[in-house]
Amino acid sequence: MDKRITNNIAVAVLWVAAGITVAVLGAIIIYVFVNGVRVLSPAFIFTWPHGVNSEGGVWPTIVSTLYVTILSMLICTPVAVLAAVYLAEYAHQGRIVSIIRFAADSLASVPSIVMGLFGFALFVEAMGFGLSMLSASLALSLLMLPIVMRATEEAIRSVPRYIRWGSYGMGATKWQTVSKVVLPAAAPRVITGIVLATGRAVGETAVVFYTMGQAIWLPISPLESGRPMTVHLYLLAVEGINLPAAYGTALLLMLMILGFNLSARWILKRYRKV
Amino acid sequence: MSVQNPAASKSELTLVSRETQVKEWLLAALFFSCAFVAVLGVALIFAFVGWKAWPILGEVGFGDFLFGTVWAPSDGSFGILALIQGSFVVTLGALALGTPLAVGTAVFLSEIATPRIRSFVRPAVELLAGIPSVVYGFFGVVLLRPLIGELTGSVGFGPLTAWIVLAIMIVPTIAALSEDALRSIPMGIREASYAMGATQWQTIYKVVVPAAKIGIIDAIILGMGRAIGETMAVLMLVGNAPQFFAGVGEPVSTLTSQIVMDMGYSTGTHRTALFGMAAILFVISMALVLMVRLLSRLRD
Amino acid sequence: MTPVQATSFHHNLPHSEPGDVKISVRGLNFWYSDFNALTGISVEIRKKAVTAFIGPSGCGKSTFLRCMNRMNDLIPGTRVEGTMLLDGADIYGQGVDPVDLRRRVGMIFQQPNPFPQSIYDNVAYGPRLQGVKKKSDLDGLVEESLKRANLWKEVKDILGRGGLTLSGGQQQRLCIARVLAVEPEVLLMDEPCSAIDPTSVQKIEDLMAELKDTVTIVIVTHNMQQAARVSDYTAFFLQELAGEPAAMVEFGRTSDIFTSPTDKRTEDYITGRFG
Amino acid sequence: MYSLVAGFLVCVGLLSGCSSGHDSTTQLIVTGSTTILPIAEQAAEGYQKANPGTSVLVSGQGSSAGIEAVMTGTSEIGSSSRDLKPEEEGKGLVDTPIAFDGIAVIVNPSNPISGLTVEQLRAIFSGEVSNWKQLGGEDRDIDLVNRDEASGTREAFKKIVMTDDAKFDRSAVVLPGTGQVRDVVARAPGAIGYISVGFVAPRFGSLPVKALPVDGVEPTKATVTSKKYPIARTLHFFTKGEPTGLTAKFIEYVLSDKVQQGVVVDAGFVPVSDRDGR
Repeated sequence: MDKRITNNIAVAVLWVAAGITVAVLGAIIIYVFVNGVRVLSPAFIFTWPHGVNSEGGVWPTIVSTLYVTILSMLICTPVAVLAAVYLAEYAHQGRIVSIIRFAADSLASVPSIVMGLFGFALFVEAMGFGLSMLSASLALSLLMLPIVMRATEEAIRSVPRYIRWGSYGMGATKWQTVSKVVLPAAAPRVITGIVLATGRAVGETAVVFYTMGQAIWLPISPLESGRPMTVHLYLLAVEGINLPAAYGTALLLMLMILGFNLSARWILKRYRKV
Repeated sequence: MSVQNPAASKSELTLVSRETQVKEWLLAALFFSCAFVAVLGVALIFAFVGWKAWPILGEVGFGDFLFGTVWAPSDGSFGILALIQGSFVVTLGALALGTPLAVGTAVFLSEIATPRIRSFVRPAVELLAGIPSVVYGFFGVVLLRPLIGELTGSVGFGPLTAWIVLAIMIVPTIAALSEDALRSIPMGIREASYAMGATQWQTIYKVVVPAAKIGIIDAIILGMGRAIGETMAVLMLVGNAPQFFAGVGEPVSTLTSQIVMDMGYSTGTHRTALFGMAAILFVISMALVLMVRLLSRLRD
Repeated sequence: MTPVQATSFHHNLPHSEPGDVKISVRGLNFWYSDFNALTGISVEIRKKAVTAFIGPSGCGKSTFLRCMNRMNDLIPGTRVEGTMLLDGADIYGQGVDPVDLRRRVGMIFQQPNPFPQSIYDNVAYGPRLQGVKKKSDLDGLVEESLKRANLWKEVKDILGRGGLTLSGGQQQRLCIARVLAVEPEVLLMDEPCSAIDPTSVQKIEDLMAELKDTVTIVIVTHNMQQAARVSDYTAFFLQELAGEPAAMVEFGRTSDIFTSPTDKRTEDYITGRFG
Repeated sequence: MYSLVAGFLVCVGLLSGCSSGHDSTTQLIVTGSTTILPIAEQAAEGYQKANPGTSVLVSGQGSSAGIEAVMTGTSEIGSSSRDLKPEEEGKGLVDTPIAFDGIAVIVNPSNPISGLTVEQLRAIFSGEVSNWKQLGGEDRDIDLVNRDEASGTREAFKKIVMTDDAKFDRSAVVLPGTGQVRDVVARAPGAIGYISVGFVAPRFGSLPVKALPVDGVEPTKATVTSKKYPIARTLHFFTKGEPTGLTAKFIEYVLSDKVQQGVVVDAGFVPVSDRDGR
């Protein structure tokens, strides 16, 4: 066959592959959006579910999701950022560093059901935190740790060497240089990493299923149980008795994650302009 | 000058103070312990899941557990071979469906798309990688499952439905990572190929893709990790019958979905067995990470 | 294989008085891991003067400069032999705090490197590290340092703006102001003009002439005209073969080096035969 | 506001080292059956509204989990849609029946079959019969839809129908929710499943299903109440010992006419008062 014809066919196939990907994924979004937007209203967002079919709103599930997400972010961020500082600035390449990296990679790929059972065995049962925001946050922060760690390490490494020299060259200690120059300079990308990891925590189901429980409840103390949006959606979907609410919850979840993604992009873009 | 530099007038050099040494050492130790949390985390998962799963070796026995064909906890039968098979059937099918699409999309994005198209498609793909799996599962349950049920004249649960939904789920992951690998290939390699009269397609499949091969394989392995560990979407679609694969429309069960199905009421040996399944999943995911590491060593 | 000969001091270099010497180097060798980058360097840096290091690229002059405030400590695997005295005290002596040393021996780099912070915060960085907290003290230090760096007039109304919004030449002067704020005794400048436009180069050269009354300046430059214009003393570095250590070929008064070099290789370089 | 203070107190209490649990005078935990979940959640909502300052936390993890929770003391009330198993008896659990429920056998409306016997059901669900033709219907494979083992509905169905050591066919689809069983059967022409009588009504899904008479008896409120319908069960609240304090008050509330005739009836169950007061 003429090589030009082969080329045209192959390129066309690649167009089709990309087209299918975008179309299928677009279809899912549009399907959820069209079905979900009908039930989306302030009343749906801000009222409690009631009745045998979970009629009404999803307010406590939104609160539970935000609660557990913010708590896990607070637990995870300091540890992950300092760990990245160690890897990027303090560590000498060697066996220990490669063990840490392997552990971080492994942690990033632990199936969420395994993390759920682990959280159940350690935080809920052994440590006695019970099905609670705290147990769920601890398990989720382990899941977020490698993501934030990697984003922070890359951010730190992308700060030009000569900016560090500027600080060292006038008599700053390592920690002064890292804390006053390097981390502020890396901050936008670090924050982006945190926001993306947080988005992942919002969408997590299996982990929170076994660590937070599913009581419809507005959590106040970290030792209270609650029902996150993902678990609510799962229960609505398998019970199959109030599909409109399920669509609404799915749409809200997607909007939330879209929000996290867009704000991450916005932070990066804004920073690039400066 | 209103403020004098304390060191400015001294001719002797200042020695490192004990305080500074201790402070720097403590800081380094703090950072190291933070980094070590990752290792601790993995070790704890290993220890706790392993500790909860350990008795299965005594109560059921390694062989009967791993190679037993019947999963019927209420009858005291704890063989998970069918579940392992189910996990692999579901994962490999999803990979077979999703990989060509994902790699095609990645090649399109890095080699063919104009910057304008790319600037729109790439963020979309990344966004889709973040959609919660329970949403995909929900989508599968309400739309795809009835559709496939109608087409096959059956109930619509089974590997086929799970394959399609899982493939959709892993495409963004594989596509984004593969594109990164393709784009890291220097422009000069492509130009050299064009300069020798190669067409775009020849350049792609003879030069660019082989050069990015290991990166693409990494992406596929990570996609596989995601598929085999996927829980909620699979649970909602496979039908959860702990039997061996009997056809694309016949229900099967997987390690992940069976854990969720049984966890709520399991006690004793049954719960131990569920933790044993989690341990196996953990080992599989570690093995995949190890594979990626070995591959990257191969590349260097 | 001709190993570079040991440094030849210029015949008419005046005998130095101990009080005149700020930094004195004897028989310095430098290694990057196994690679011997510098060998047998001996030189005396005079107080309140500008000393220029010239030589082709890769000849180790920047490496040597970075030895003078132990910046090379930051690169793992580097090693120094020989003595380097600051006011008679061994910079590489046991237990010497390199951080404090760098306060006294400041450094300016080839690439202007303002921190991604405001102009004010850039200049106030050093004093803040040393514990100056009072706003009025900091204001005074910032103003004085910017004035010494001839930048005050240009930026006095935009102190809150990001340091990176300035032009390249202004950025370099901002970095100089930043270093001056900690009142270093010695200012090391590593090709400070190579990344900026010619009009800005003029300003920085003028600045050096003003600063040398209060600060000892050592400058690495590629540009021989610049060395001739700004410096009082000049040292010529050369690495004759790749893989061999570099050495200092000749050191003397700038006027002597440029008019009557004693070493053939210096003459070749100055007359443009290589490099 | 009260809950805020209560939450703060709980928090302080726990931080000061008292991690033994919650304050049982203001907080009550109900764990267990997903079948009872709608009743329990609704009742909790009403009770909290009527008694500000108290909280009733409800979660549905299956009847077995509920019974385990009340035995270990992590919950005050364990809700269960099955009776106690022999090994669970004699551990001090006190049973309060709160409603009755019939389990309807449902098929697709297009299925011409007009009724089944318990023996036929046993044959179908154990896989001995695999085509509707064998039961007098049209020539079509039977698609079995089963519930998960955590389900009290399955447990009750098993106890009543799968007697004589009959085992569920292991190739059946296993679904974790009532609604899904209903939806699947409503769409697949050859499917058969079982759900609570209360969920058969069309308002629980967009598509209709057909509930079959079993042994010639239609599953209705009347036949469940009169025990004529064979596949019926009792829904229970289990407590460790006689209920006291908040637990007793909540159970009393659940047994009140307001809940029995309101929530219980709305959820499609049969109030206990109907049978008692007959």
